[in-house]
Amino acid sequence: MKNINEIQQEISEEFELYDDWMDKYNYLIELSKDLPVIDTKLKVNDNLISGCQSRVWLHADYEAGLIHFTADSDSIITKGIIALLIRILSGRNPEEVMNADLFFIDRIGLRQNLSPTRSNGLLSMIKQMKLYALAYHAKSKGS
Amino acid sequence: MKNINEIQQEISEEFELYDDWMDKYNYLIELSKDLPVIDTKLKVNDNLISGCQSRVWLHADYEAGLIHFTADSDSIITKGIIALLIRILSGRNPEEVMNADLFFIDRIGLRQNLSPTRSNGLLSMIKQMKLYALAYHAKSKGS
Amino acid sequence: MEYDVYSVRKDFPMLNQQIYGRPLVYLDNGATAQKPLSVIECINNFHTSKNSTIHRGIHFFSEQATEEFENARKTVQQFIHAEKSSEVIFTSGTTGSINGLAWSFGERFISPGDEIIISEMEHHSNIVPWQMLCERKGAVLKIIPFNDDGTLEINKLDTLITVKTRLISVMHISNTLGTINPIRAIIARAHANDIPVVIDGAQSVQHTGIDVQKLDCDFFVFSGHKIYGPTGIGILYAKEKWLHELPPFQGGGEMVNVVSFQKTTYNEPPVKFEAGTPNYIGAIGLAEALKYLTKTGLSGIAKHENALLEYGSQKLSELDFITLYGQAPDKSSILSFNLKDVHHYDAGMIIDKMGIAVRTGTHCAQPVMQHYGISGTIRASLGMYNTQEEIDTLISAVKKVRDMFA
Amino acid sequence: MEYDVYSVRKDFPMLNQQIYGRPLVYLDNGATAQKPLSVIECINNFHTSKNSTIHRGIHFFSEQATEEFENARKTVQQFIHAEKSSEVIFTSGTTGSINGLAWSFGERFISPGDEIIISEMEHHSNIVPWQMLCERKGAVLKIIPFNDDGTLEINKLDTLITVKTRLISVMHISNTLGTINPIRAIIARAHANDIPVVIDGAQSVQHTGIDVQKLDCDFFVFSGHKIYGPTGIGILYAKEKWLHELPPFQGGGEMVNVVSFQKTTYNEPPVKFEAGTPNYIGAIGLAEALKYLTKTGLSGIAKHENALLEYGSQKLSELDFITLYGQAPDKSSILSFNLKDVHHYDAGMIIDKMGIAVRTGTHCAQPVMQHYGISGTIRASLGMYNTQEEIDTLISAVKKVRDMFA
Ligand SMILES: Cc1ncc(COP(=O)(O)O)c(C=O)c1O
Ligand SMILES: Cc1ncc(COP(=O)(O)O)c(C=O)c1O
Repeated sequence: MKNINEIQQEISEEFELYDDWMDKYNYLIELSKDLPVIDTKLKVNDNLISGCQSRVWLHADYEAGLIHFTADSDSIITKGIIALLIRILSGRNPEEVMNADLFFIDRIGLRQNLSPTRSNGLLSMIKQMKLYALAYHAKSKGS
Repeated sequence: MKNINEIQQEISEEFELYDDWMDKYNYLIELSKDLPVIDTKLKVNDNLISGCQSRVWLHADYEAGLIHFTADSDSIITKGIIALLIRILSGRNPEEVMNADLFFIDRIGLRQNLSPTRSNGLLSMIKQMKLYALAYHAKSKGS
Repeated sequence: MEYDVYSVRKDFPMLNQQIYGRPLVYLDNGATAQKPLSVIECINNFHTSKNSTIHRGIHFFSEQATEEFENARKTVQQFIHAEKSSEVIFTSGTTGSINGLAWSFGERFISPGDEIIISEMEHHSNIVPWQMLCERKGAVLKIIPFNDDGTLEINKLDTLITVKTRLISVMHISNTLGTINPIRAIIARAHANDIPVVIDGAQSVQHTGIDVQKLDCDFFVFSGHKIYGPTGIGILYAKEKWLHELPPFQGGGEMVNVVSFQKTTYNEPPVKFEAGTPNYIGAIGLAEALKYLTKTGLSGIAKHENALLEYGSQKLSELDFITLYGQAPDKSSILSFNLKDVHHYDAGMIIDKMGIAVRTGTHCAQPVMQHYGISGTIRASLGMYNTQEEIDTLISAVKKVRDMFA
Repeated sequence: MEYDVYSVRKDFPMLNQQIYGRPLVYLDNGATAQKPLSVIECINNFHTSKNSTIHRGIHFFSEQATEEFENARKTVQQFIHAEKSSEVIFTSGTTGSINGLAWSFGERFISPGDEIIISEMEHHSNIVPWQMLCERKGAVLKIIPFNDDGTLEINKLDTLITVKTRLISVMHISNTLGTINPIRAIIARAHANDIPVVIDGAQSVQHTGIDVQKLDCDFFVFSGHKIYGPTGIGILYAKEKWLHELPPFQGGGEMVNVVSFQKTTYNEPPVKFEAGTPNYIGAIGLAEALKYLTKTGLSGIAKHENALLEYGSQKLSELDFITLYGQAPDKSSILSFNLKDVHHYDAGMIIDKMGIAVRTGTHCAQPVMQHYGISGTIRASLGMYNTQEEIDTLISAVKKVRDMFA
């Protein structure tokens, strides 16, 4: 399995194929279809991430030292973005997630070209993922 | 005795002698010395006119159908202005005071060159004088 | 004279922008309006050659500024046809006006068990201040519901009004549905029961002539920035009788007469309600905006905007994948809609990339969204400078969205 | 680098005015400051090519404006050395900040019999809101007196503080006396008793570097327009822990999270405290002013102003017909005085005619006037662009007044 930075590199290259923004969005729409979707019974308020313009549910499972994320959103573009995050961060151990430097955001232009409002939502998502990692990290240390 | 408009005309001509503002102020200072000063026991809060930057006390007497104004202020320039008003309006019957059109203010440039804040004070003074006239008018009608 | 939108557009430098390589289509006027050059220059000019604080100063520039500020008040008075300029209070905006009023009215007139009526379609700024008041005073907030077409269920008003009703506060024009509410009827019915009425004119004063005396409303509020004026300035109009009854909502600055630690007395209205240094440059800029509107002609503007609204509604309704919210017979300047099976946010992202500024989401009117069971809409809100071509651009963008997400 | 006041003056177009045929001498900075060109142009530029409301919008200009607004918050944070930008709340001005805080703090923490301490030298904006609160809640306002030289009787503080003291609110620098109050000592003593402290920095933040973390004050407030920025904007800094404890002071706009008629929940701070459309252009203009000050160099400005103050005090004290109010050893930027036997208003009228802008009257600090048994003073308040020659002009004007009224 590639490491976090290798996957970010890979994603950056994929986006470089598109110079038109419409195409980047179309690609995000494509990606949204691959999102490992959250179990419907987990689409509850407790799993909602606040600070996003669309609703985003995020769930984490911890198994054999690795975190697995599933998620959903009512916005397709948001789903596409989450799909990227999950591709990068899911199936990693807590330390990796906690320490991940997510440079792909700047590389693919998400920060400037998806909105700061959206980025804020994005930051909320990342923050939530790292919080899960922190929690599982503490748990594994504790045990 | 000259009528209200004749006195206003006279005042306007006096002020025309001065083209320098300092001289106009000096003249107001001179005039302040002629102000028929209010009896000290009438310098009470009830006789204070609100809305002036300096304190202005105004008192009116009604005798033989004529209103006589006396006043004072802690500001000399204000006193000068009141002296002008009294010269115009004191010793008149209520109707004359009520109906007076005080064009001298514009003519001598009081409105532009004394301040609107000051003018506001000025307007408060005039309003108070007219209110006295109205009161005495009603009284004389009533009796 | 014919209303010439293309020459009007020349007065607004902001419209002359490119975005993502496309000409900006600004359809977010309900959120804030662009400023004509005369307003921009008035502010500029004030900053470079007139600036000084108002009131107590006796030096030249302070006096001049005071005079301009008080003239601005008169301009607002004339614009809304208030009887006296002292009925015009400068605030920080519609939200500031309503909060100040809610506080002040609440302190004086609201007791436990009293009732305040608002409508289901209000902007949060005309909901939350009353909720906060009701919570503080143990009063009850009652709601005039609306029909699915966006019209108020005005017949419910008679049963909502009780002997405990102390105030009714409703919006003139809805910022999400465009509905022009029957405020005259509401005011008449309220007054028949001796209940004062607040009109939230944030979305009306820029689209339709306002005569507060004819309306006979007790209070009327609006924002400068939505009527082509500056930010940080707004108006609270209050009928004179209220000005004496209501306590000030803020303390400080020139609003006092005598201050001592034993007893402080307040100045006369409107100054009583304008604590601290007012946004005098904002007030003067707002007056300049109102002059611009008057000069351009309110009726011409309204006619133009209504024609645009009709055109836009027509074009949108031809698209079978569109749901339009707000279909009241009396409507103004707002096109609120969704594409079937497309999240408004996804749509907004793409529409933006076509150079079009629309707003998406709840438009600070969550109860309206709850009414329709939706999480938001796409809202195109029209201003005096919008054109038919811009509506066409919006329509193609909407079609493009459909193609991408279908 | 040497501070060059003549080159600084070139940045302020307003100073380049004639009045009654004489060059303007602007000595009314305590009331409001003039704006540097960079601020004027920033506002102009925003109006012509960036204007859009902030928050929820997802279109290009709305996002850009949101980012500039949030960057403005960060600029303010850095300027006052706050720990977090969320501790910076945009308000309409100092008066708006104090009123909002008084309301909010009062709702949460003030009960009958509680005590609030202010000083005898406060501006009305730091008196009346607390009086209103005390009246509403049955609390008691207690006063730190000051000595005739303008210094606080700080030793009285220990007896004023009781177990019922809930808050102390004092000005950093007096707008009438120029006194720099020993706020560190006050804060230390207050905190030793677990009492929070509000600092009114309306007259300090433009003259001296502020580090709210070092000061350790709980709240710090100031106005944009007095620090070379726009009108209609001000700051309420609040230590983070208070932001969660205090209820919002206004409702509406983006300050909510969920609104329903049953229950409304509030957003996170600072947005929780910024109801309605904030004066975002004012905020951005204020940030530009702070950048200008930082670039010019706060310490150079302070040194220049202190030298001027010393020069002016010296010159005035040489005139035997002058009474100077405020002779504290620690003093800043204010020269408050009267001519023997001359009403300040008469003096002001003549000084104005010499092209000099000074303020006369009570300066919204009537208790200070009551202290000295006077009806007002003439106040020359210095700014970064004033010169020694301007002080000389003031001195000749004062002599002229003496000649006219002697
Ligand atoms: C010390 C002090 N506090 C408060 C204020 C009020 O500021 P603003 O009028 O900008 O709200 C002022 C300004 O006059 C002041 O000097
Ligand atoms: C109907 C209505 N009321 C109130 C407001 C609040 O106005 P502001 O944000 O300018 O205070 C708005 C604007 O969003 C509005 O549309």
